[in-house]
Amino acid sequence: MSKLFPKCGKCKTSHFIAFLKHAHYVCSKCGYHLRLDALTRIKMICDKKSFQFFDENMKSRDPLHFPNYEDRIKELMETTKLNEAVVTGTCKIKGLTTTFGVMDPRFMMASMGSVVGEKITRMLEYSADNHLPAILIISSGGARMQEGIFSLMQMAKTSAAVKRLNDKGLPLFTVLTDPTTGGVTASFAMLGDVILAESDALIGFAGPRVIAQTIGQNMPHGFQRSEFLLAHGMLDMLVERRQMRSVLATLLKIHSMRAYTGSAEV
Amino acid sequence: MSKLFPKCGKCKTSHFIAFLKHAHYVCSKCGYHLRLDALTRIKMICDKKSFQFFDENMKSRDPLHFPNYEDRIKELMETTKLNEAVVTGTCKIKGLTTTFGVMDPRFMMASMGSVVGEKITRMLEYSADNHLPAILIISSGGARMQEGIFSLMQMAKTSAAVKRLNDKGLPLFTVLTDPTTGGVTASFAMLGDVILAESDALIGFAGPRVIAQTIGQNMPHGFQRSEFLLAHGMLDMLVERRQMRSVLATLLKIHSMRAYTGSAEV
Amino acid sequence: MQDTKQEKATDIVRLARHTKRPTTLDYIKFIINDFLELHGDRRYGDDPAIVGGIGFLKDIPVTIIGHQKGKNVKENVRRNFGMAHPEGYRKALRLMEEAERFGRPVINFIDTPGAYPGIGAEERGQAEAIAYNLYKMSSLAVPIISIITGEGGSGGALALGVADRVYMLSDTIYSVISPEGCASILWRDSAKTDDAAEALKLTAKDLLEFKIIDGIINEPAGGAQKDHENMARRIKTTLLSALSELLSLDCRTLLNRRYDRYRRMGKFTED
Amino acid sequence: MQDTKQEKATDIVRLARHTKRPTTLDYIKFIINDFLELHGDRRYGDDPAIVGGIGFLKDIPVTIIGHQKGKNVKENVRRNFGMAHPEGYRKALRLMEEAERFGRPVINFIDTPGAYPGIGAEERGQAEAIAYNLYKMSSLAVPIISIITGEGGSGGALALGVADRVYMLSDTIYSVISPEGCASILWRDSAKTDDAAEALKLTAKDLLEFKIIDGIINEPAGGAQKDHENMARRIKTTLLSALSELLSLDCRTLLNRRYDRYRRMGKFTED
Repeated sequence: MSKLFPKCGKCKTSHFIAFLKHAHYVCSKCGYHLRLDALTRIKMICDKKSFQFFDENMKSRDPLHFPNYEDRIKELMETTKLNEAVVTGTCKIKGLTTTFGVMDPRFMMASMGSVVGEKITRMLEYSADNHLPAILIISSGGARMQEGIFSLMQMAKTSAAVKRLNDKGLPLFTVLTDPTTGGVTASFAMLGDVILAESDALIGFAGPRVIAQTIGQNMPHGFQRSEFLLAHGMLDMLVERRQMRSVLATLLKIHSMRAYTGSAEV
Repeated sequence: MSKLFPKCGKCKTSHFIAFLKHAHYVCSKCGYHLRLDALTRIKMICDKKSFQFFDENMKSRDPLHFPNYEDRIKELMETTKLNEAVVTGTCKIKGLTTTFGVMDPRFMMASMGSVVGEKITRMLEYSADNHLPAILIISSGGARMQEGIFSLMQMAKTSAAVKRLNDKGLPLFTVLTDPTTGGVTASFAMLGDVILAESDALIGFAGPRVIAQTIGQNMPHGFQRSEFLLAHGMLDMLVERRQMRSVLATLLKIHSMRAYTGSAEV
Repeated sequence: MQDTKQEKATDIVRLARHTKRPTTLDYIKFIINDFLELHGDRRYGDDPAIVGGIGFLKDIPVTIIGHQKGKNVKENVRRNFGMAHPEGYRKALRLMEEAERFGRPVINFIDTPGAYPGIGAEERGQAEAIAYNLYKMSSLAVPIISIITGEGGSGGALALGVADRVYMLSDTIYSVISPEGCASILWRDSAKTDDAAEALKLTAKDLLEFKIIDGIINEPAGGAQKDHENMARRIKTTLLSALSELLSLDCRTLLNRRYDRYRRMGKFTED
Repeated sequence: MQDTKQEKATDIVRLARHTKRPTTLDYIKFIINDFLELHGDRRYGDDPAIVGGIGFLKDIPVTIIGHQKGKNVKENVRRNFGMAHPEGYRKALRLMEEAERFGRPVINFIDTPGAYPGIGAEERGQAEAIAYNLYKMSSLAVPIISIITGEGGSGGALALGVADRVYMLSDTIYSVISPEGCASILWRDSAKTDDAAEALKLTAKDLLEFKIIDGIINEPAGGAQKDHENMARRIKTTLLSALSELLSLDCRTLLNRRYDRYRRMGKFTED
């Protein structure tokens, strides 16, 4: 991919990087929302210099000694300058403090292994302990099969952490971007109190190829895309990328106070 | 209807009353479960002489001065020897104590006015106060329009009473019989912790005629019948009439103790 | 309703159904700041016949939900004339449970001919959806205020109507069955619709007298459809005044009063 | 598993999928008295791929739920080979929430290739259904015990597998992906299925070593399929012993331990 003229991931049109950046990395030709690395997301959403990183040094341990896994991780650490597929921390958005996590699709399609699960869990626990809301910008190919059962268990671990956050009366907002699939969709992604999505993102449990193989027929038009999920009741809102910061700020603001405190529940 | 040779409500075959009684009023020809009056139900399910009546003297007051309503009620009180469309009380089933209510379809198709709502609410409150489970044998044409808005409000009143019962850790078991429709289905009938039904009973919210008028087409085969509702996830079990007493006794037995009491919730 | 003349029930039925009346989204536009519409029941679908979302009423974060009719035929087809399917009630309940979790009061606008009587609605448990809303709303641990802004049609209205305060606009109706349905079932004669409207006692005045509702919000001269903004302002005033009372109640008191509110409804004798 | 020889992962995969293994309903027949099967999610359907109900384990009232495979092709088609749709997971959760309300411990039998990957399943929220089960089960206020009785396939298995104790029968597997799927995705070569089975570390022995499960229930000679009743008896013994511990815990301890059970799973460094 040319760094100066990156291609749209859908229609393959090349765009001058400065224009693309101005357009929030949305293709002016086909409207496709280009996949973004974690730091770009942070820049687009968080208040300047407000981001404080958590657990930057946490790394995978290849618990199964899975063929080629260790090498692949090392390689990705070099190319992405990240240690794993999720960046977590705290930040402010229009002055409102929140914990904030972003998955980075360059890192093994941001599949969830032990590190992704642990970092997200710690972030949610930090929110619960410090009375903060939580935001997760999600993209993921699902579970990281190279970590086998440890990967699967991250689904239970992160879901339990969302429950504990909610039980303290605090919200999780999730933003689903292209692609959000597998074990990540089937855990924290679908557990947002409010679930936002970018348009035309692939969102689902099973991958389209697997489904096609199973049922032996083609998918209906728009199947597993954001608009389809919205129509089927799975999403709260589609949000344009350039509105994302502003919508998240409004969500934080609305959830920043409890109007009714008479409840003995919390 | 001949008292000695009553007709099946579906296939119209006449049966000798003694045989029919022996067959639990199930047509030997077509399997239809004949509609039963409240006292027959009590005899079929409750331990002999265990039934203690609640609120036998409660009567309607015609709050809207609705045309012909008062006369109709008087007439029905004479023919049915009941004061209203539901009989409530306590009883034992195989030795286990429960509150127990039965609707009587002879009384204005057991539609729910103020008395039906009040008697059922009192029965549920009695259960909650005395730590008893509750059973309701239901048949009903729905709301009693002659009582207008008072009829509608019985839905809210009874549903709230089920909630209070449940909040005390006590169950409601409902048995849906032919027909169970309208505002009764859309309140306590569908709120059973376990919902049983007799086979081939009409169960639904809107009446089939209303639906046919609205959509201008015929109903699919078996639409709104027990088997259809079971397949659509709305019922726990179909129970043969002659098994009903035994199944209810088992439900009471299983719910008669809390195996786990570590919960701070209750 | 003009107090100077005694309108007939059948006229009020007509006014309550006036196609130019403000809809839920109209009211939201006037009275809620920072509104975000939220969609879906997270189970099956997003029912356009019910809308809901969050925002600020003055400076109070609220969840606001309502039946949504269309402004024209096309939109009405999409909105199914405000007749919800089970997924509509389940969306409403989902939003109310979110409201409970975050201590937001709930405001419901009711304007529906009734729950949709169709095959899919029955298949997916129309009765269960309504019943479960009544059950859950009876103890939802935040204040709930419901306002009938047009037609309050039967169980489909009540499914948004279990509340701490229920108000009706002056030219609206709230009834266990439509006058047409009543005439057709009881007298098998649709010509008797006017009689049924009268007999059912379904006007705001009737229901206030019966103590089923807590107050009537008067419509501006000529009806709500003549001045949406003015009507919205009157609603906002009522909401703020009711909320200032309700928000000060502790939870047990709130829920006991809500229970008692419905507990006492019904007329019978015990001699 | 015979401890005397070291079986290959791929052999255990084959045994775990043996068509004559006892199913959930077989086990229930042997270990539960007064069993009543309960149906439906009360929202959309009754999924035959998951069964559930109530009854007595010895003298303890329990809720028992499990994937259900068929005994022959016809029944397997009806049961969808134990691959549940969202309504299956929602039925399971409904029954678990009932169990919580009435203080009944929950026993789950897991035997599924995975959640069904189909159009309807996606449309009705397969991901949401699984996620919501994980979320709710993590704090369900009664003891939960899960037993893998055959195939523990990915999220579709885990959706019944968040528990206070998790056991595997000796010839069963539990994995994030099937060996076939792994070989096909990773190496685009289904001939490498055996390698994938080995690499995934999916046997009971592996998982016990990883401390993902709490114990292995040995199968009778020749495997569970050889003697259903014997296998059922072994399971019953394990359940009774686990329950006698769990039932004595207060709720806070129970739930904190359950949280910690999953909290500590994962391997990473922080240098």
